Amino acid sequence: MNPEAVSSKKDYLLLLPSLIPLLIIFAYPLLRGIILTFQPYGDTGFTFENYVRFFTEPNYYMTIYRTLLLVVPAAVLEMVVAFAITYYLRGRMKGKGLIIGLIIFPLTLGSILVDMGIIAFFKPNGWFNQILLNLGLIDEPLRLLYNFWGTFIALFILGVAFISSNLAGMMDSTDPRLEQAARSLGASEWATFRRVFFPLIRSNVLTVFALNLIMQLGVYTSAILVGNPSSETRTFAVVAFEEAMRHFNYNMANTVAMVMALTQLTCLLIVFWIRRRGYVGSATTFK
Amino acid sequence: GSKEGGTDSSQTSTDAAAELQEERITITFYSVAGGDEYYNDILIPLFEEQMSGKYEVLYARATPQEIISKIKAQGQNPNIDVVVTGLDGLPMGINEGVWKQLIPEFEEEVRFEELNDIARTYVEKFNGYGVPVTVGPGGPVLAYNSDKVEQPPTTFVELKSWISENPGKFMYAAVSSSGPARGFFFGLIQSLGEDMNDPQSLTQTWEYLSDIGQMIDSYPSKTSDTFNFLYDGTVDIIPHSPFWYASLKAEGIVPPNIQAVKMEDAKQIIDAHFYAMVNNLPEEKEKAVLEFINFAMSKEAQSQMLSRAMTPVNENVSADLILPDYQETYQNVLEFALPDFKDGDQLIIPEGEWVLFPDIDIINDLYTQWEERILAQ
Amino acid sequence: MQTSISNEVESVLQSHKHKYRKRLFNYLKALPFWLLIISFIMIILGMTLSVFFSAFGTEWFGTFLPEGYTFEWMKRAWVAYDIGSYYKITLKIVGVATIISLILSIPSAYVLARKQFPFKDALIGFYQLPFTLPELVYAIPIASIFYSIGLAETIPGLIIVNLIIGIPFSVFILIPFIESLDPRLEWAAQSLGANKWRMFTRIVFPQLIPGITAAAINIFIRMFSTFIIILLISGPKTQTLPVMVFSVLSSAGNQPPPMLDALALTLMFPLLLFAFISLWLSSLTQRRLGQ
Amino acid sequence: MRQVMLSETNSGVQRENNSVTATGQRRSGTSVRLENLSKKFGTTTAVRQANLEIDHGEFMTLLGPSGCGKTTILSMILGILEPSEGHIYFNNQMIDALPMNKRDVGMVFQNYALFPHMTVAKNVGFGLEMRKVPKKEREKRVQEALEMVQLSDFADRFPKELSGGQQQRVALARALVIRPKVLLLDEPLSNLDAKLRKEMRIQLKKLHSELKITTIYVTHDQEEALSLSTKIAVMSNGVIQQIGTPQQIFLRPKNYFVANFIGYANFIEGTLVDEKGGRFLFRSESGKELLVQKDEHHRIGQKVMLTIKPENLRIVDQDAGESSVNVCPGRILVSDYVGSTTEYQIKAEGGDIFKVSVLGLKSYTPGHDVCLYFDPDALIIIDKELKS
Amino acid sequence: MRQVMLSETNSGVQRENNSVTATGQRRSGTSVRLENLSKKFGTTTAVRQANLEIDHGEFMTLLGPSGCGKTTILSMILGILEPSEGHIYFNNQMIDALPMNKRDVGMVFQNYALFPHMTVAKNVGFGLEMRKVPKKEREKRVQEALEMVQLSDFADRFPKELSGGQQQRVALARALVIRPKVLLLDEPLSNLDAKLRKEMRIQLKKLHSELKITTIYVTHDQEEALSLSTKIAVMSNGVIQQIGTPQQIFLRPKNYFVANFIGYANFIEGTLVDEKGGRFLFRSESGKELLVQKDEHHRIGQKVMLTIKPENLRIVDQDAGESSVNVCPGRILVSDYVGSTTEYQIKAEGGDIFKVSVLGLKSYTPGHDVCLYFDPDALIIIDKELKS
Ligand SMILES: Nc1ncnc2c1ncn2[C@@H]1O[C@H](COP(=O)(O)OP(=O)(O)OP(=O)(O)O)[C@@H](O)[C@H]1O
Ligand SMILES: Nc1ncnc2c1ncn2[C@@H]1O[C@H](COP(=O)(O)OP(=O)(O)OP(=O)(O)O)[C@@H](O)[C@H]1O
Ligand SMILES: NCCCCNCCCN
Ligand SMILES: [Mg+2]
Ligand SMILES: [Mg+2]
Repeated sequence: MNPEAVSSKKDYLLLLPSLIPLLIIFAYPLLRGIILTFQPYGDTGFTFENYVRFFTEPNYYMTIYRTLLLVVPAAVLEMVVAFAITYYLRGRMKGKGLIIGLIIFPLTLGSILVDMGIIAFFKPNGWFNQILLNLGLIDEPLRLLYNFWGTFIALFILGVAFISSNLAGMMDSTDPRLEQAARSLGASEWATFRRVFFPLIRSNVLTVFALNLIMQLGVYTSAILVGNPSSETRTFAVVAFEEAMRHFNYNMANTVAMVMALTQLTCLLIVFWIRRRGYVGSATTFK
Repeated sequence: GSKEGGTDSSQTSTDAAAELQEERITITFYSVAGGDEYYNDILIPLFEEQMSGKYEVLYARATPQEIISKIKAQGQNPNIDVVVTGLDGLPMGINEGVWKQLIPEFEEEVRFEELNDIARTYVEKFNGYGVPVTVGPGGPVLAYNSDKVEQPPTTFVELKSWISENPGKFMYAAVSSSGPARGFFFGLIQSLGEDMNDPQSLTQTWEYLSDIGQMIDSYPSKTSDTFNFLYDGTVDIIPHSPFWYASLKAEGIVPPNIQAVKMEDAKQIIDAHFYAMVNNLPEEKEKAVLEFINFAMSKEAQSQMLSRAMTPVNENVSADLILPDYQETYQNVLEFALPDFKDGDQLIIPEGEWVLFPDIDIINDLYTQWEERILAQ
Repeated sequence: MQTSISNEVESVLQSHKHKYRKRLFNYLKALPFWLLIISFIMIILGMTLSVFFSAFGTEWFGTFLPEGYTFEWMKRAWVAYDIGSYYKITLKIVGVATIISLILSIPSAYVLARKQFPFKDALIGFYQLPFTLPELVYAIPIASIFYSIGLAETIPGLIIVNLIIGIPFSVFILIPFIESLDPRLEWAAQSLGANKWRMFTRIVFPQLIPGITAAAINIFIRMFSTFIIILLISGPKTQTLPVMVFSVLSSAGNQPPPMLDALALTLMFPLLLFAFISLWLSSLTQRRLGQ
Repeated sequence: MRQVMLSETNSGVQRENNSVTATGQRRSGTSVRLENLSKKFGTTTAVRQANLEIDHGEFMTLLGPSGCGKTTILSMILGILEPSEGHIYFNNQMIDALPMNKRDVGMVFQNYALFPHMTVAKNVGFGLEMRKVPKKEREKRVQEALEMVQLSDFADRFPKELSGGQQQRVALARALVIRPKVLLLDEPLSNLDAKLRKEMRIQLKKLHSELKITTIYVTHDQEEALSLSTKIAVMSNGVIQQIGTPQQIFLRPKNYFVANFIGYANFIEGTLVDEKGGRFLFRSESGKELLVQKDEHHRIGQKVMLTIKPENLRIVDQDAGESSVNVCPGRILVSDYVGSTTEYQIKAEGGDIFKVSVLGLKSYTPGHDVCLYFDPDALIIIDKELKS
Repeated sequence: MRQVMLSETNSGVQRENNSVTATGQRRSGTSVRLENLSKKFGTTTAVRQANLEIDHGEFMTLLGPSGCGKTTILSMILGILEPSEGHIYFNNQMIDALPMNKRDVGMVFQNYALFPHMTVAKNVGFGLEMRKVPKKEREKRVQEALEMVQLSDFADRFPKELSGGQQQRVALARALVIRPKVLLLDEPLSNLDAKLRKEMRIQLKKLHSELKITTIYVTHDQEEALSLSTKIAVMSNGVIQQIGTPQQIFLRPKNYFVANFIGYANFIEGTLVDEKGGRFLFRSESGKELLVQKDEHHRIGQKVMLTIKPENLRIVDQDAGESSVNVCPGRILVSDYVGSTTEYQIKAEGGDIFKVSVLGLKSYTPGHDVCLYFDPDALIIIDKELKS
């Protein structure tokens, strides 16, 4: 039995404490920002000129492709790795806290420090290359900085940390008896995982995935500091910042940001569409 | 306005001083050009002391773009009073209308008379919107690893052939975000005989850069990364700027095997800092800012810059005026300054060996072209 | 008799062999996971230590380890940039904003997780705009509003502006955690006389501690590193540490790189401290709750 | 043994503590009334037009097969589910809009719903805490409640460290300790062994007669229903079939469904053909004639069904000298020893198969010829409808 | 009725389908052996040194009060819990190291553990899918299994859309459909009503006699235990007290605990003083003398306890002409009608209170003077220990 609880309209008042501040300090300014995208540079009036420019000039529209090419594979890989790690670490285990702590540690560094660390660690003469060279795995240093891979690594490290910080708790939220039941019915570990464990946490996993993905679509710092912001890592945010900060063209900057928001929304909708096609709900036994 | 006018606060009793403490005037001072080691560490304490606590200077930093956005956001009640900015922020702010024109209106307060020649050129170039604080050579200079490079190239031609013999061993940072890279870039334009003020004409420059680009692994966005790569042996030659090099050497944080040479076939591109006053300040604030600039432009205050390897613009500065606390650093700076940039106990800009930066629009155009033609490859 | 004994022995031996084989098999299965975990941690440690060594090393040029170690850079950075006072003000702003954000967002997350209503997805979409859109889009309008109503450059103003990040982010993180709680326990609590508030504090909240911890850590970190908007509405006295540090780093001139590394490292400590305290508190309560 | 006779008038059933009459008014307790209550889940109708009055201090049992809607009714009373139709009244006040925690209804959930993050003592004390009972008293009452369910030693355990039955007892203690105005119990003893269940039952009975809490009880155990309830409602497929005292239900089931559900395993279809000595004469379709107690709901000429419980059908030896009225020869087909009784299937003359249950062990073997005696007082006339 | 006599030799209990002897070897099925099996949770010992042999195709029931360790034993056999000590053998092969899914053990969990994200049909078909049974056959078998538990119409529902009893039946179908070598059932029928439970029992019985799956069954229902099991193990506090056929357990409980647990409510302490007519003469502490059936485990002079079930104690009228052997006068204290029987408490001469259970309705009222007849064949001698 899982009846939908008797709902009282009053419960919706609980949305207000968070909605009201957001409407005042976010939605209203945002609206002003959106209006800017329909105004010509430094002028008033109404125009689609900014959007037309975005979708006709490669400097702008290529950002969609470049950002997605960089972020989507990274986000998928991050999910796989973070999932594998937290899945393996679920349950009670000695030293688990420490390991999880270390894995989500980059989150506490923030992207600037992570970028500094990446430069120091992955630079041609850094430890990473020195170790691989000494092990004889490579003949010359790998070029991992100031290009696609630099930003990819930064996204990867922060993404794995972020996803892990969210998954760590969720991994323990399923009722172990469900897995035991599956095993007793003859399911191998893999089948148990695929047919029982994963479907149960799938909806949460997808939520976290969506969250991480849309956040990383806004990658800026790492695209500048360890990427190549002129080509491979020329993401939405790079162009938006450039418009605002170099050309003081807030109209175009906001237009780029709006397109980015639409891209994020599209990704979100896709993920949520996938999510809704599976089981969403409590991972405990119903009795 | 104050009724007493010229009352000297230093003569008041301790009680009165305590009272004055209450009504101290705050000057909010932002640097968007770096230079903490001078503005924050030397100038501000000196000023506050000289004024016997009449003023309190709040110091903070930002990038030019940020500060201009901030000033614009503040609208009619600015909380920022004076800004020290580089060659990018000054024209930007002029375009955005955030600075107040200081010269000729306040010629006297800002000691226009005491400025040297280069500084005066800049005053002219920017219609007196900013008061030059320091002007100095910005390169081209090469720093190299003397263990690896016996004969450092001193011309761009030599450099190119060295690079092709040593692929991957030369590096410069993104020109849009690095001073030494700019020195290198504008030096190159000169050496090839092209006109840096005509951004559409630089065919040879782009050719040169894209040729050596084949042998350059990456373009860091931060200058300090190129320094580190030089120090740790990843690369052997990078562009530098003469006094920055000297001050780093003076700090003792550059390994001894790193040396520098001046590029001979280009003039030094002149970098500068300016004091800029924010528009629409209340009268009282405006007065305070002018008093601050007035002090900052004095030969006493300007002389201290030498110890930070910055070249002052006040013609009357002298090494003798450097306070004892900073004498030792100054000696270190002198020791490591390249021969072309010192004369006895003075830091100098080689006579006639300098050129000014182009206008901001041209610069932006060049940066964009560099990014599209070189970085994006 | 003898055969039965030897059978016994054999079967015991057999089972030991099985046990070892099983154990070996388990180790083999675990190997890829451990490789993954260890590589990832090695990278993180490597990155961190690289920065650490450069901040605490006397000279470190191309060798595997620095020549020696010193606190000099850290001390210099600490004094030169008055880190202590920035710590205080930053922790005040971000700490208070974290708590307020959680308080304001937990009820909403609860409604969003438990109730079905029209346009729910759209509302969730709205909630996630602030932390995904570039700050730039709304930062400048917000700054002008804050300046015009006098909230800019004040502590309350900075706290309020942080809520833009804190509220939506914690709502978003909390939703899946709440969804996976068993609603029947909430009914049980209410039938036992708990009003909504007590049902929430006594039943939902304790079970939600892992989620709240995750949210707290995440929003603290995110607010701590919020840059553009804070910069635009902060004054020299009411700046947060990261704004100051990033400004220094991005306008770096003659400061020695190790000192800048040391300066950057100061950003790490409050976050680390907060993360560890949160995790510790969470595991403490978890243990007390017997989970 | 021969004196054990079935007659309704004489069956002045003795109950230890529970002398509340079905309609008796009491000071304490709340009356509950369901009015046309329905609940649909999508296309399934879990409860259909239920009307039920539960008086102050009454102990009402919902009986019915799995999935008939018992839990659904409790959930609506508790306030978890919103009725699709109809209303619920406490003391004649409609409570549709009353929030759950204001209803003062205690419930033992079928799945226990123990708080996983609280110890047993904390779980049990939760309701008291909500009622702001002072700590001292709370501890005392928790202690008492735990003693009642025999779990005093488990006060500091967490639910997941308990066995299924122990969890169930904690759930019971948690609901009882708050002494709510209305108590809902959904199979609260289903996971306990016979002995413990009996003890719990006695405790429940004692508590109920002391506190007169209006109680609605779901069980699948007839013995429980009989020994505890003041009234029983039998449900089938979401519809309430019959409401009455245990005696009424067990002695006078209204229709086939109720009779069958509560254990009347033998059914004979036929007609009431005559009246004889104050009794009806019934003729089955196969022509057998039986005398049966008269009742006011049926009349001569009506097509009806007779039913009798296996334990009321008596086996008499063929050669026994009993009067041949209501006696019918037959042969043992199957005999099955279950616990304290033996169950036989006996094929009677005419081909009907009857189930007979005899207390104790020994018995007849299959093939044995016997006679069946249909005690007229134990034969019940029921309506024909609802034989599906 | 008078012919119903209790004598072990004569109680050739008839069982319908289940003629497997306790030790009978079968082709199919797996034997299970527990050897010194213990399980500790921290300081609690849930199972202590259990030794149990369950033969091929046997139907073993674990009986015992709530929390005695039944689920823990099943969990260890299933492989969820690792024994703290001891070993488990399937067909004499130690399986300690065998992974759960290789054990081919089906289990109905006490809390069902249905997969919330799968429909009923998917839940039931899961095990078959894991065994790579072709789709066609799988669907057929799922359909059959659902019919067996009477849930064919619910194939496409999700667990949360089912009632408690329906969920339990799904769990049962899910475990049965894979026809495992060993079947573990943890109170699989506890939430079903009497009728349905009986039907399910018949299905289980049929399935077991067809497939000869070795089954370990936990129930709190004696009737179930009796009608299904070929062997019963009675547990208390983690310790197995007695193992035997249902008849052995119910007719010859070994000690106080077992007797008490399975419903021998009357106990008399005393000594075997003599032998008389092939029977022991027993003298109780209050001096009452009773004849009791002789058994080989006890000898004259021994201090023992006698026990008799309430339904085997017979009430005879004081004026009845029965021989006064084993008859004792008393007075009705309490009479309680529970379902098909009436339970009396009778104070006998000497002060002992006896519980008597009489089938059917009517009865004696409290205060009535009666005589109790202790049938020598129904009196059981048990060991004195373990009366706690
Ligand atoms: N995880 C655990 N930690 C501590 N004690 C436990 C744990 N699991 C079970 N126990 C204890 O072990 C004993 C045996 O538990 P088990 O579940 O086997 O009982 P059971 O015989 O199945 O009882 P029931 O009929 O009530 O289900 C119980 O007293 C229980 O409290
Ligand atoms: N959420 C739901 N969605 C659809 N059908 C439901 C839902 N909950 C219950 N039902 C159906 O409603 C009917 C009544 O369910 P309810 O739980 O009230 O039965 P019950 O009488 O308590 O049975 P049991 O004795 O087996 O617990 C069942 O047929 C069940 O399948
Ligand atoms: N969280 C984003 C921090 C962005 C820092 N940007 C620094 C830009 C300096 N101009
Ligand atoms: Mg139910
Ligand atoms: Mg159990």
